[in-house]
Amino acid sequence: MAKLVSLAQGVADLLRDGDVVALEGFTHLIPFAAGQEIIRQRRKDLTLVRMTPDVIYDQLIGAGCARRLIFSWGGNPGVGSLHRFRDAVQNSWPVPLELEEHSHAGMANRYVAGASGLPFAVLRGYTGTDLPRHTTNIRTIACPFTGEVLTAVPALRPDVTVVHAQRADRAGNVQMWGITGVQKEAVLAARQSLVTVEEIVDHLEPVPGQVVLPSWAVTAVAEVPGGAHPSYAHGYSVRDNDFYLAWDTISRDRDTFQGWLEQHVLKVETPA
Amino acid sequence: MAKLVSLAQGVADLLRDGDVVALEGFTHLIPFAAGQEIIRQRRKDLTLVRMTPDVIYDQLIGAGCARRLIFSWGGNPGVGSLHRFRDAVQNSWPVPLELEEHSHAGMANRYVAGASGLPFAVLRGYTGTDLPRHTTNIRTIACPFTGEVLTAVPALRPDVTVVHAQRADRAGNVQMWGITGVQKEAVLAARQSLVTVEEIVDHLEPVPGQVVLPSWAVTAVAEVPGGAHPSYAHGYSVRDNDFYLAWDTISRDRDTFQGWLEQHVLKVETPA
Amino acid sequence: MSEGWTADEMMTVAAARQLRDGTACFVGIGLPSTAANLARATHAPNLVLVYESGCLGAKPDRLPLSIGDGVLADTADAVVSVPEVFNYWLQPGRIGIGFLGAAQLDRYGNINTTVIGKNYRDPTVRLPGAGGAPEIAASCGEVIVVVRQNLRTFTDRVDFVTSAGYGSGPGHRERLGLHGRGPRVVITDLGVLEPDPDTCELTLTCLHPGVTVDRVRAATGWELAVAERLTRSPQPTEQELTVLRALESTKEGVLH
Amino acid sequence: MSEGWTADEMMTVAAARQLRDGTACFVGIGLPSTAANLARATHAPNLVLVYESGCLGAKPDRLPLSIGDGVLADTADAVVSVPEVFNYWLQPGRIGIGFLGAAQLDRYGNINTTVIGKNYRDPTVRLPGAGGAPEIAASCGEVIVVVRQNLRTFTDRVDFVTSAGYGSGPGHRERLGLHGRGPRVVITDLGVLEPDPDTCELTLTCLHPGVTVDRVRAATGWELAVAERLTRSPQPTEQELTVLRALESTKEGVLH
Repeated sequence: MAKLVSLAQGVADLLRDGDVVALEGFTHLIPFAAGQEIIRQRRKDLTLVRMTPDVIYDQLIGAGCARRLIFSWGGNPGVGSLHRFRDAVQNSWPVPLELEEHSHAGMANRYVAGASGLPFAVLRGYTGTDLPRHTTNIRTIACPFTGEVLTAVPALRPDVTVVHAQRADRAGNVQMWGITGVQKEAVLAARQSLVTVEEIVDHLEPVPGQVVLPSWAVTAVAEVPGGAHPSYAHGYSVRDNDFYLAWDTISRDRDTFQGWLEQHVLKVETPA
Repeated sequence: MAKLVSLAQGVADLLRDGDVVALEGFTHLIPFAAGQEIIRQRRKDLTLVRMTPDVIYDQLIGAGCARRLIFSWGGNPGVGSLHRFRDAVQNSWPVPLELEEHSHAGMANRYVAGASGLPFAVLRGYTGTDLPRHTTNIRTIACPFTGEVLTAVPALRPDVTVVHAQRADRAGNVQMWGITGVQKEAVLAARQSLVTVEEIVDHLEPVPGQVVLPSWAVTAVAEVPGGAHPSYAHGYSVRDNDFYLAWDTISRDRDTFQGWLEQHVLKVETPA
Repeated sequence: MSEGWTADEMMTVAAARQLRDGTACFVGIGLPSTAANLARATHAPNLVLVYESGCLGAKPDRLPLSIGDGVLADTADAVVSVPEVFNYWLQPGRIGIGFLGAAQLDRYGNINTTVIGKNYRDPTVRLPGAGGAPEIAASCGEVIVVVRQNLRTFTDRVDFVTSAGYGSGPGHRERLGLHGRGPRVVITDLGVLEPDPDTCELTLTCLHPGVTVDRVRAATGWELAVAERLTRSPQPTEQELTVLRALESTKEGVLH
Repeated sequence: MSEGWTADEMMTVAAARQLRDGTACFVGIGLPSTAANLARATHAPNLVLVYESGCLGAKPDRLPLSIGDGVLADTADAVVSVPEVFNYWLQPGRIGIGFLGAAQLDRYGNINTTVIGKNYRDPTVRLPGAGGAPEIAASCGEVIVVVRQNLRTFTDRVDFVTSAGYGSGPGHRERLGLHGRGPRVVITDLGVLEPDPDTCELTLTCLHPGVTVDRVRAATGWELAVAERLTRSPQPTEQELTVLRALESTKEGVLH
């Protein structure tokens, strides 16, 4: 059964330096507060996994938490580039960042394989692209019935997956809705999971489009209202598009970024 | 976009003798009315596909529509055996019935592969059982990353899948909820699909737990209130458990069955 | 204490007692469902019932006739698709206990629910088949078998292996790469059998009240191994019987 | 007629005109999203917009900044998981048209959105990467590319193939076993290019109003093939411009 914890405690309990960590949320429900708590706790050498390492990973990468990134699209959606990500790849600043690069379909299926307890997934993917040249984690496999050759990718099994959701009940059952992306698969693929939620309620009123993660499939739940900002929680908040635009300026320059990090992340006190 | 049709027209348009046909619905939302329309239209030599060929396929088999059955569990749930199925297998009555037998996990994954446009699916399944001895459609496959040996099953791609749902709108978008089983996969795996619904409405009000099949993924929709009886449609009816029990008596004897078929299926007039 | 009880009641009570609170339990319909719901209503209120229809954490207040009854969806923590229940929940080993019945069972806990008779294509009796059982037997943390004990069922060699127990003996599951530990216990209307830690052979370890070893031997189609220290099941308590009978009375559409 | 319009507006209008009503269209954010919504608001009211965030049949009344904005989920016929949108909807070829942008494009319609520079491990410019594009390019019935035309973008050889066009020429897609037919048309701010039926090479087939062939040649990093019968795009209509500008004005969080 999931334990109810504070955000600081949840991150401290679950994450170790060097861990493989997935923070998921496809544009919607991105666990920004948890990402910033990881920065505050100065975790390092993390292998960060995420389909869209957008602003949340730009922050973690710029703060020097990551050694490696497994991903499929690294940009600021609708705005442009991720400057901290670029600076790490192009200039190894603040530390070198090793990349393992996939397509969305490949990453999604790697989580599916992880959630399914299978060592690999099969898809029609990557064909005719240069992606397979740069990793051994994209291979071919023949159909044992037709002989047709398809693509195989290995399961993702993060040490910890972190996601944000709208609600949990006191038993730790988690409820999310709206665009739910790959969160269920990312949680089920992981050894341990931390879910931050907008609120903890007595009873989870059913909602159309909901995904429910039963308490016994989750390790820890922390109540963090607004924990997805500048992303959003459908029914609770709207996407702060202005922040995404502002991020382009904040992140473009190392000093501006570090000033922002100091003021908006490192100095922030969180309840233990 | 799906066409709105009568049940008789839908079956007449879509089904041909010799087709591979899946009527799905896992205890809930079983398309009984469509099955009986298939009997009335005297379709024959069908390959019937279904995880749980329960009373609905007992009727089709007893009526002589099937040449072959691909399945994973053939019983009357909570009651006992399927007597028409048994009679066909043990005594070739009214015609011989060829079996291809799987487990639920295997069948579900065969539909998933079909819905995914893949020639096969991988699972941990059938291991240590005698099932693989009796079909070439259960094989092994090695993980290209770990070498681990797993099981492969080929995709199911029915010529026609028939399911029952609660509602559709006038554009042919289909909405179902409650236990939705493998219906989405069975519809998406098929070349063509027919969905019978409790009612056609102007607007599909969202419902918790809903599965929506967009109109452009469905071939035809027919309004058939009560079309799942003696199964049920969550929110519209309850399971007629008494009929399932009564079926044990009706189906045990060939003559009683034929009397029932004559009176309750063949003589029934359906609106064209 | 109660006035009396049937052998089936004793079997159901003994099965329910095997379920530890908080465990996730993959439940088939019939005896397993009754036992699991009895456990939930008595010593294991947080037992998580998983039905192959996709209902996770169902909390039915009456006994469903089928695994797809509406009460299961209405009371579940989550209702997922059938592919998902097998792929995301059963296959990775998230379910602690799998509850299985059997038409035939051999000394290594291998189960047949497919055909009676040596010829699969021309069987003496055609049974329903596998359903979810092969993967439940493979992937649940452990398996509990609930089955009435008699010579027809407890057979030296099953006609068809629908679900693997310990195969041909020690090491077999490991060689097959099965992740679950296999049958931990077989509960019958006569007593309880458990696999011998060395030989994997089902061994009588417990007798229900009033049952003798000879009677169990006479109901077993192979030379039955009997534990040195044979225990006796506590009688059903009044509470167990009251709850069980209340549950049975709610069962829908029972054959009268 | 309108007073005037920008090259980007012409490009968007030309892209919108390519979309047949009733088609399912896999839409990325930015120009493709604008064009698809313009088409839906003008000649193609039943265009089905599919976003990789899992929104099937989204009908946004304003332009989203990201592919995961709430308005897409609120107006969709169905919201499915990300694995599902790729596995059940894109991969089997259910989506008629895929809309792609490009940082680099070569004469065979191969697309690069990964790195600029010859060394992948030490790139001159690190771009966002693949996202959904490789499988959109592989599995959609056909692909429409929308991209501004200049020497940086229209390059003789892309530094990295992120999404396959016609590979190295005729027969390449077939040898790879790709199910989709590949890029049917490339819409730029200068005109329209289409693959030659024999050589698969992108050929200028249409000029936007006021653009000369020489200007297009000068913006193309290879010796541009030009169709014998070169057409000219009709100017944006007043309705197209009115609707497009109204849409643009609803765009959230635009850089001002």
